[in-house]
Amino acid sequence: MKYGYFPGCSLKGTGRAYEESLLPVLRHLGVELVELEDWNCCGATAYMAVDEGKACALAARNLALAERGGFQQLMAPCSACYLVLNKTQHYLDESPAMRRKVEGALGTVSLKLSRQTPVRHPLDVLLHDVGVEAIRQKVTRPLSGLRVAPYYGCQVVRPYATFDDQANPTSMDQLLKALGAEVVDWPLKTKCCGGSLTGTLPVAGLRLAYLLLKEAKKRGADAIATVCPLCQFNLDAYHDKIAARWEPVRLPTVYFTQLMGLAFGMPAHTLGLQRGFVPLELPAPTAA
Amino acid sequence: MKEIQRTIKYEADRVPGFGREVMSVPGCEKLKDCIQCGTCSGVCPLSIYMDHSPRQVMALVREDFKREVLSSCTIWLCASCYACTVECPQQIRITDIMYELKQRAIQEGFYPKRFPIPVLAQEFNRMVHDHGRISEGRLVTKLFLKTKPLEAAGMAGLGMRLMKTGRFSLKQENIRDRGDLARIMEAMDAPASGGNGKD
Amino acid sequence: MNKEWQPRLVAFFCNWCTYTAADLAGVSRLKYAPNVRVIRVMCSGRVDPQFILDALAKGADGVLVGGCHPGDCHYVEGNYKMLRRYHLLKRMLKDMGIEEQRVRLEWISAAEGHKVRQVVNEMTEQLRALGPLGLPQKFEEWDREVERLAADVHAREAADAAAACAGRTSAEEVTHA
Amino acid sequence: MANGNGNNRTSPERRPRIGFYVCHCGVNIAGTVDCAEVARYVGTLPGVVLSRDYKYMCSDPGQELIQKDIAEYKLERVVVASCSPLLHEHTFRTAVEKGGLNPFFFHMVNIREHNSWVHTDRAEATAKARDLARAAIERVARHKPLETKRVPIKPVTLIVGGGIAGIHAALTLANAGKQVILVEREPTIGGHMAKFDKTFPTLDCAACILTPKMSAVGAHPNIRLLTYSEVVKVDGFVGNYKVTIRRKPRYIDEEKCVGCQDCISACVFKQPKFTDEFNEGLGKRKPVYIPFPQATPQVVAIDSNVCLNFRNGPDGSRVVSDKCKKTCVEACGDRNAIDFTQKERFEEIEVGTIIVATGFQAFDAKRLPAYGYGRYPNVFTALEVERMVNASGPTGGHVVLRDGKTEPKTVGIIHCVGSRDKKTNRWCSRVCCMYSMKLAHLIKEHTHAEVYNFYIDIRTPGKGYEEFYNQLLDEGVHFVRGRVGEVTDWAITPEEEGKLVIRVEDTLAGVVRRIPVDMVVLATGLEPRSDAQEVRRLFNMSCGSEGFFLERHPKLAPVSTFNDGVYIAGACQGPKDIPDTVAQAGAAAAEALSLIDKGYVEQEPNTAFVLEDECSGCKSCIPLCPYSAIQFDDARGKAVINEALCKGCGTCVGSCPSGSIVQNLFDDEEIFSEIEGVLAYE
Repeated sequence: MKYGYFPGCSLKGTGRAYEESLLPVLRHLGVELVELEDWNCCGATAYMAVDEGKACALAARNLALAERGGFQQLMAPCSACYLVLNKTQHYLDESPAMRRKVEGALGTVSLKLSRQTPVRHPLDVLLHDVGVEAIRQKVTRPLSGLRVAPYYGCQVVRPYATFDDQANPTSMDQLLKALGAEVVDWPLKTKCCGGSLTGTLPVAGLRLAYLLLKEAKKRGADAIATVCPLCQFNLDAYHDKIAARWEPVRLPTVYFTQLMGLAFGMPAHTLGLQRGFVPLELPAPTAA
Repeated sequence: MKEIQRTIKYEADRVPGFGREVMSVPGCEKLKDCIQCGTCSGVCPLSIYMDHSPRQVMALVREDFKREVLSSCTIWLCASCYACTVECPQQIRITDIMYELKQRAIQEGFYPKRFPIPVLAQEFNRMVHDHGRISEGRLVTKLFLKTKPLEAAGMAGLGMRLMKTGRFSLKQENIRDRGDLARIMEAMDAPASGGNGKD
Repeated sequence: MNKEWQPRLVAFFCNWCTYTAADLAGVSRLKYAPNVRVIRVMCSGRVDPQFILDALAKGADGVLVGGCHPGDCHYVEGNYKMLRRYHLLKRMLKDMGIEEQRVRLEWISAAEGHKVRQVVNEMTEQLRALGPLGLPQKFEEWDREVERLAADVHAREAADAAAACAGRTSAEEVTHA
Repeated sequence: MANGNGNNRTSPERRPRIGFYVCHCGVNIAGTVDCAEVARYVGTLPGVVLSRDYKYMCSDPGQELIQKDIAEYKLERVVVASCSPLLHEHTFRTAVEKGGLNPFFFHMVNIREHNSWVHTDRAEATAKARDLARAAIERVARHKPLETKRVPIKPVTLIVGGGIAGIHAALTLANAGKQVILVEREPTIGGHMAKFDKTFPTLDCAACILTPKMSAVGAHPNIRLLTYSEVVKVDGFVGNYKVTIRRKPRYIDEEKCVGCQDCISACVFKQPKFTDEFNEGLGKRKPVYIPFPQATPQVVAIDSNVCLNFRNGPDGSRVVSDKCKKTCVEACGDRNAIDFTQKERFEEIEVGTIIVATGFQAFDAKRLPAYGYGRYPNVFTALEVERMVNASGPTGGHVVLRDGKTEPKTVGIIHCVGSRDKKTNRWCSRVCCMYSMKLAHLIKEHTHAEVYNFYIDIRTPGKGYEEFYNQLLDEGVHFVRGRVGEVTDWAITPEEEGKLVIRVEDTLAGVVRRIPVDMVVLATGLEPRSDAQEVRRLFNMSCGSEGFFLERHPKLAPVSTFNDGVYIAGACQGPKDIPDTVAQAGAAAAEALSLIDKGYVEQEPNTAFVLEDECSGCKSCIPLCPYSAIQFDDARGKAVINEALCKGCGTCVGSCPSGSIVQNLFDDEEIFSEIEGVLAYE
């Protein structure tokens, strides 16, 4: 299994731990990732707000690079990148005028968009290409006793539910169960983490992060598992501010790939776990 | 008691054609079908802070109250979670309409000067435009220096801790073919024969 | 008329589904291209391939056949019979060098007024892009050509006959000489 | 130009004298088509001796004009260009006949539905009208005299579906002395209405008004009631339908069972433990059961899926195992009504008319996960609550939470669940506003709870409906205008703990609210039954895009279908309340009655016949005929069409390799001339 890999800016910055855990875990499962050469920022939510044409062209360049690189599929682990790349394809399909313009612009640097390169999220690939069973077989250190609240956030399921149920996604639940963890059912799986508002408008943004953490804690979770660097950041980095404004709700938020790595027996520091502000504590292995 | 304000709208407060213009943008057409049920506001995680609920924004756009809409904080509070778009019974792409309104507000300078969200959007784009990638540390630092120089100090603690965990750097990331990217963007700026891409 | 050329579309609609759908399109005031001329039959199964060929031969640029959806035929399965014929006819038209888009079979139920509009508009545009089929003109041309050929052959035969006659005389003369 | 008769194949010896009329239809046609120009043009065509335009051809003076002209101008053929022949062909044929001509010396041109209403350019529409008229002139010149056939109508009506619509239609017909066969899928008639407690807006008890009608059906000498049965096949045409009915085994001899229910108490299952469909799963029943006390017929049924006397057969079906002690049989004693040997049976009946009244199904609330049905126990559907408020329901008339005992203190009723939503069903279900208010009233009456209604718009267009809304406002029921965003058990504030929280924009107050409640009621919409498409095919009807059965005309033929002799009534045609359903059922019965009392139907003489001299005896037409109307005469080596069986589709005509089959009204000559006519223009 070979995929083009579009890390996105966050996985090289605040979300480094995601990449640090994703790469070894996928390698361990026999999935080969080849980083897209000279990829650029997807545009995220900010670019759409200024100029949708340029936002499209920006994302389309990456799709064209994937095509030039001969990749049949592109993996985008960051939810924002995943959505933007998918959305761009939808947008170009729906608006022939925009497609003409974008193709023309790409043409000026000899890039072309002649086919659809499916953009996949790691959850999708792990569940549907690798399979839960294959993952279960790699588990050497089951996460028994760890109660995890799976948190999907917005953009992997909205507005395009391509690989999971929009209202009640379960792909991560299945993975976590395969790792031996206990899955906490909660109604906030797909609620918003505050996005970039945590930085720009903390009153509004941080409140959402606070409520998520509070509810997960209330439902007895030991940790929140996330699939998006921005969600991880918002739930991990602002504990001081949240405590100052509301109340302390300390709870570790980790990437699901970090949990996979741990269950596969990989050392915590190779999975970027030392980068989180709230450290994850695994329950002592029960004598069995 | 709060200060009283005139709330009546006169015909002169409208900018006739504004609604039609927005609704002619691809993806925004279905706004015409809005039945004002309020589902969008009901599912919006940020609606509780908005001066006009998303539903009201839809009504204001349709009735051409341009000034009211573009100066509303609602469009900037939208975090693009797409809950409204997914739940709307009329399948109106509310998130995309919010993007369209953000664009217009920026073009027409309709937001408060030090309001951080549009500044973030612009800084973000400038960085992508110049370097091809976002260096989150630099972006955030810039943003704070521009909008809330006083609070920037308050964020320093977070910055330090991020730096300690290796997640914060002021180093600028660059892509190799910056020239290519610039050329693509330039081509997008050029008025195409097929209109502005919004037809 | 020096007006721009307009494609001519002849349609055979079954009484129960597609003709009714076209009525519905009317009642709903849906607007579509005025290029279509509808001929009503009781069932699409009545449409003889000869009707289609005849329409093309008489100057239609395209022919549309509308019937009930599979399983919905008022007469149980007349539409299937038409479908079978349609496939055979398609093959034949291809051999004749007539573009595939010129003949089309569509299932349009009584509730699908909008589909009448969509199909007629689509087909009109396709025919416009293809340009005139112009079979009557071609027939005329072929007729003229055949006539010319015939005249030619006739002239040559006459000449040959004359020559033969002359030859025979000379030959006779030789033998007699 | 006009005379496209260069090809002599179809040219008749002598052109008959043709009269042409083009109708203005007020401005409906004349607004887009230059009628005077069409009349002028047609007047120049060969054979046309008279060409007129007239304001309203279908009016009495218009028809009289035709009659007068036939005499005065010695017309032999008539063409009218006006609306769709499906609307007025019969009118004009009658006029032509009254004028002394064979009614089939007439042809109609559709320049309204197919022209003036769908085009905007006057010149193009006029040109099209000219072409269509020219084709009709060409065609009518070749028309032959024909005679309509009269087919007697069997004076028996099949009614499919035993809800209030079917019941009312059956009684109307039976009381008029006509024979009715009423087929119902379930073990009892009554339908949805039997499940309701009260009916809006009068709040009279559903059972009190329905059950007398049910018993009347059961006892009526003119009604044959076939419950636990389904129509599986329909053959034939108006007046003479052959219908096959599948009678599912209920393992009870309906003649012998007296409805004493001794078998139910004697069943080896001491406690009821199987899902009770009639109570929306809120209650339990035994394998032998009667759906509800007033069920009609008063006969029990045995559910072979759960009865211990059955086991799974090799093909998955249930077969008798004889493993049970059969205490039921013992209890039945010498009445001997229980019969485990019953098998599925098929019965063929012959009827002249059919009324389809198969009703609706409630929207499945699980399709909207945001409202939490199936996830949060205290989210209920309206039908569940309907059963709860009913005194003979599973909770004895108590509105309680899923725990079976706690009364709710606050209740939120969410309107438009699965209605007015393009993601599910886009239509308004028409009854939910009213039944939600009825439930609000009943819940308040039973529990004194605070009741909130969450609505998009309140729709009360009915007699006494708006007054009922006002009554509810007086009673202090809350009305919040806003479509609910979500129902969640996620508590943010202390008062939300342990409750279900409804998040909604109160669009009139202009604020987003979170309202904690104990119970949520989902006012699920009405949708077509999941097998509506199969039923539609069975009866050769059409469905609208939403899946409800399509009426022939929304205003003027609301209970007729495109299949003559088949009528529709009730919610299978579209969402409607009880008064409208009953009115429609009456209308459908009246339509059937008028056909039966007329005694016959006239059949379009569009049958096919074989030209014996030209038939080569290839037999390729024989398997094509769906009605087996074509036989092969071995002696003469020719195909022969039985005219009585032919339905006039023309499939054999279109397929005959030697062109030796002719269809009346649609013969090759006529159609070729029409083709030539529409194309013969410069």
